[in-house]
Amino acid sequence: MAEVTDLRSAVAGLVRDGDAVALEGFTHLIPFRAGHEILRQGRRDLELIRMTPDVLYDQMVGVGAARKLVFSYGGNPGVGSLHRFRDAIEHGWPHPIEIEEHSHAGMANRYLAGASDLPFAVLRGYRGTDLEARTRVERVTCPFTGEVLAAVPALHPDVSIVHAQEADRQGNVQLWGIPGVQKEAVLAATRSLVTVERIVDELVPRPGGVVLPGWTIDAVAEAPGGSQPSYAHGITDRDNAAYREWDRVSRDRDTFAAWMDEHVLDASAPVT
Amino acid sequence: MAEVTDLRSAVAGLVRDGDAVALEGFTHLIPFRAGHEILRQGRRDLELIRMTPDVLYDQMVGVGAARKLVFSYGGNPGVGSLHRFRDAIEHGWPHPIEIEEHSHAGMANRYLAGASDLPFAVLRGYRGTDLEARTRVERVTCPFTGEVLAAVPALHPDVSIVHAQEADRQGNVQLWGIPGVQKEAVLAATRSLVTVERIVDELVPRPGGVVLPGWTIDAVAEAPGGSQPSYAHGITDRDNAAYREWDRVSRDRDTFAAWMDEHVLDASAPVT
Amino acid sequence: MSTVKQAPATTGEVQTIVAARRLTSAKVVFIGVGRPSTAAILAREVHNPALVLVYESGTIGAKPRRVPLSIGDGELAETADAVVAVPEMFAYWVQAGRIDVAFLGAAQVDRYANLNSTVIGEYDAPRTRLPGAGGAPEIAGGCGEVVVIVPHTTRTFVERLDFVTTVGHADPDGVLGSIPGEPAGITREGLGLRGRGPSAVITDLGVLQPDPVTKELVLVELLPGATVQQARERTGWDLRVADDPRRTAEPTAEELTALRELVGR
Amino acid sequence: MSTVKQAPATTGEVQTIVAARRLTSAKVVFIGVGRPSTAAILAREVHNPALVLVYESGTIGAKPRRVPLSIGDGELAETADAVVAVPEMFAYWVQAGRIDVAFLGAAQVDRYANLNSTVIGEYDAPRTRLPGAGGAPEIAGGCGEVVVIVPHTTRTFVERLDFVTTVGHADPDGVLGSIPGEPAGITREGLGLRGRGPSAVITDLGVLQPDPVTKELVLVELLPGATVQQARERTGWDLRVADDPRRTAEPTAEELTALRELVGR
Repeated sequence: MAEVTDLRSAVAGLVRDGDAVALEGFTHLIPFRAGHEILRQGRRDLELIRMTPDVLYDQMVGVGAARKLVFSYGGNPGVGSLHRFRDAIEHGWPHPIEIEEHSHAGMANRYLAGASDLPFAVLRGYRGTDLEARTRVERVTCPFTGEVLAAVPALHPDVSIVHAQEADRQGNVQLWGIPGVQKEAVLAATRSLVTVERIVDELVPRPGGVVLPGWTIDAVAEAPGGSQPSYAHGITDRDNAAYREWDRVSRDRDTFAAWMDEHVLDASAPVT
Repeated sequence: MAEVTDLRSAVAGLVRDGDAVALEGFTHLIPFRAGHEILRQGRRDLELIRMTPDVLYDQMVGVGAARKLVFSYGGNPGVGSLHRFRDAIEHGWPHPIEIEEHSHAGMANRYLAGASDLPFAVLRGYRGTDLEARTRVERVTCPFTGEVLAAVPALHPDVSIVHAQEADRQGNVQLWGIPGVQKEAVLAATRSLVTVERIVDELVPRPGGVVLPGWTIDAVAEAPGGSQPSYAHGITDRDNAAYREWDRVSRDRDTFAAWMDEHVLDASAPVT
Repeated sequence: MSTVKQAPATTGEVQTIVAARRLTSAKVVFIGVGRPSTAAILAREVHNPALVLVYESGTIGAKPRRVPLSIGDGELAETADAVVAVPEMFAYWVQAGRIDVAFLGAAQVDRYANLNSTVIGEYDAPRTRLPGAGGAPEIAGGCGEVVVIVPHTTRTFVERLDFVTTVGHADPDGVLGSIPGEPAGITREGLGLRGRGPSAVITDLGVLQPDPVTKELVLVELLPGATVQQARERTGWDLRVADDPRRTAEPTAEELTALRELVGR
Repeated sequence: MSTVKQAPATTGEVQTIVAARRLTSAKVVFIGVGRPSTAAILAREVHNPALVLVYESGTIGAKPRRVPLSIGDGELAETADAVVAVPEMFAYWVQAGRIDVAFLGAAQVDRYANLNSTVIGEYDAPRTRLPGAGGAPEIAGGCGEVVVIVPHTTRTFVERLDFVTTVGHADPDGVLGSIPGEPAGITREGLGLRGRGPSAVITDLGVLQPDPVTKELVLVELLPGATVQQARERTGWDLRVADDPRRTAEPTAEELTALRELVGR
């Protein structure tokens, strides 16, 4: 059963230097607050896994917390480049970073295989692309039709962290709106943390509600606004201005570093 | 976009002699009324696909409509044997029937592969059982770990038929409660029919609601009580007495035939 | 609790109560209909209120107040923490090893707790066609442990299964020769199965558990009134018996009352 | 509709309007952010109210009133007929071929409408690291047809892609030699891809379509004011041009008003 605790304790207990960490949320419910707590606790050498690195991983890569990035789309959605991500790959700043990239379909299937405890998943993809030689994909032959398909290896993060709208006091979690791959990320992981907008006495089933029983999660921590500048459907709105502003902040290394110090790393600062 | 029509026209337009037909519903929302309409229209030589044949397929097999049965559990849940199913397999009555059986996990994966338009699906199963030599399953080797797993071929019924609580006038369908494999069965099929308890002006999203957009379905037909003696969550109750009574009706060939004539095949009779 | 003197427990009631006791410290149990379902609901009411009941219909954390006739009764969905589709149930929950204990029945059991629920007689010319595999093979291959609940008769406890539907402990000593397509002496680990496999077979005479080393079933416990002699007579192989089989504790008044109330609802 | 005289359409507006017109008879369109999203929403408002918009965030049948900044904006989920998880989106909807038309962008396009959105320069020492594949490879391999929307520049229209992210019509004549690990002359069918592949590339100068036989892109339509000469100059290979390229119909007042209202919301 999930321990309902505070964010600092949860991160301290679950995330270690060198871990493969997945913070998921497909444009929606991105666990910014938990990611910032990982940075404040000084975690380093992380393998950061996420379909869409987004502004959060731009921040984590930019401060040098990542050894490796596993992803399928590294852009600032609707805005343009992730400048810290680019700087790390193009110029090795603040240090060189290993990358392993997939297509979205590949990553989604990797999480699915992980959640199913299968060693691999099958999809029709990759063939004919330069990705095939650059990433972890193999070909398998259908034993019934002879069709050649792609196989991708299961993802098993050491820790998966997602954000949701609600949990009850037993740590049962409900999220709704765009569900992304959060359920799969949690079920595929060795350890898991869910931050939530609020703790409630009882989860009332919602349309589109995805429930993660508390016994599938290690820790639940209350973090109101914890997915800002992303959003929590029905509770907070996406802060599109912050996504646009990030383009300016992140273009310059010094501006970035100062922003991170002020808004994220200074433990006394209010968390964005 | 689905045509919203009456059950007789829908079945006449979609189900042909010799078809592979899946009527799905995992204890819940079993499309009895549509199955009975298939029998009234005299369809024969069908390949009947269903994880849990249940009373409905006992009736369809018993009147001789099936050439073949593809299934994973042929029992009267909580009651005992399916006597018509047994009589067909044990004694070839009313005529010999071909069977192809799987485990539940195998059948669920076969529907999943069908809905995904993959030729096969992978699971950990079958190995060491006598099923492996008796059904369509092959072994595949994980290209990453070397683990040997089972592969099952995709299911692509000619027609899938399911029952749901509601559709709107555009043929968008919503069901809730135990979802079974209905969505996969519809998406895996070449043609599809959904019978519904009621047609509504607008679908209001429900907790646990599974929506099939109208453009994924060929026909929608109103059939109130259409899953009785199974049930439609929130609308009708499971008629447990009818399941128990079926044990008596179905034990004897003549009693069965008379019951079917009176309750199902006589077009003027009220449909059970 | 009733103060009226209770009628003594029937053998079936004791079997259910013994099964329920095995769930005292389990977290998540996977159940089918019939006695296993009754036992799990009873365990949740009497021994282990936090017990998570999972039915293969996709209801996770169901809290039934009555014994459902089918595994898909509406009350299971209404009271569940989560309800999932069947493909997800078998992939994310069973195969992924999230279930501690599964209760299974069978028509035949052999000395290594392999199970037949497919056919009596020849597959192509069956004497009795049974319902078939259902979820059993993958449940037994994915859950932490399996508890088999069957009547103790020579029809059930057979030397050689007519059909291997579900692998228990396979054929570790090669004495059965009945695991198809595999070398003699194959273990469940050798077949790639997960979990510990059958940890107990609960009958109306007693409880059998696999020898920790040889995996052969051993009679370790006798229900009230049952004898070793009866168990031997109703077993189709030379049954191993523990040196001093435990005697099952009599059902308590609380257990019996709760069971009778449950069944009567 | 406004009776005030409208400012003339910008080139970008015309490009969006041309893209929207391609959806006049489509049933289901798959879209990313930016111009493709604007074009699809415009098509639904002006040409094809029954058009089903599918975003890779899992929203099926979204009915946005504004142009979303991200493909996961809340309005998409609120107005959708169904919202599904990402694994299901790619398996049951994209891979299964339920989408008629997909709109895609790219950083580089070659003469067979293969696309690069991964890297400019060497993969291991990139001049410009681009976002990467996202959903594009499987979208292009699973949807009925693909419409590519890109600016017409020599940076975009290149002889040889720096990286093949997404296969369009592959290398059917073997002139590119750039489909990795495959024999020269490989077709998209030969690679096991489904759907017809790219049916059009819409630029700020015109529309290119694959030759029905050779699959090489041919300039078949010019936007208002654009010339064949401009298109040749801004294409990094010897561009094929139809004998008599069509002239794009000027945006109607209705189209332009609707587009400006949409973008202004």
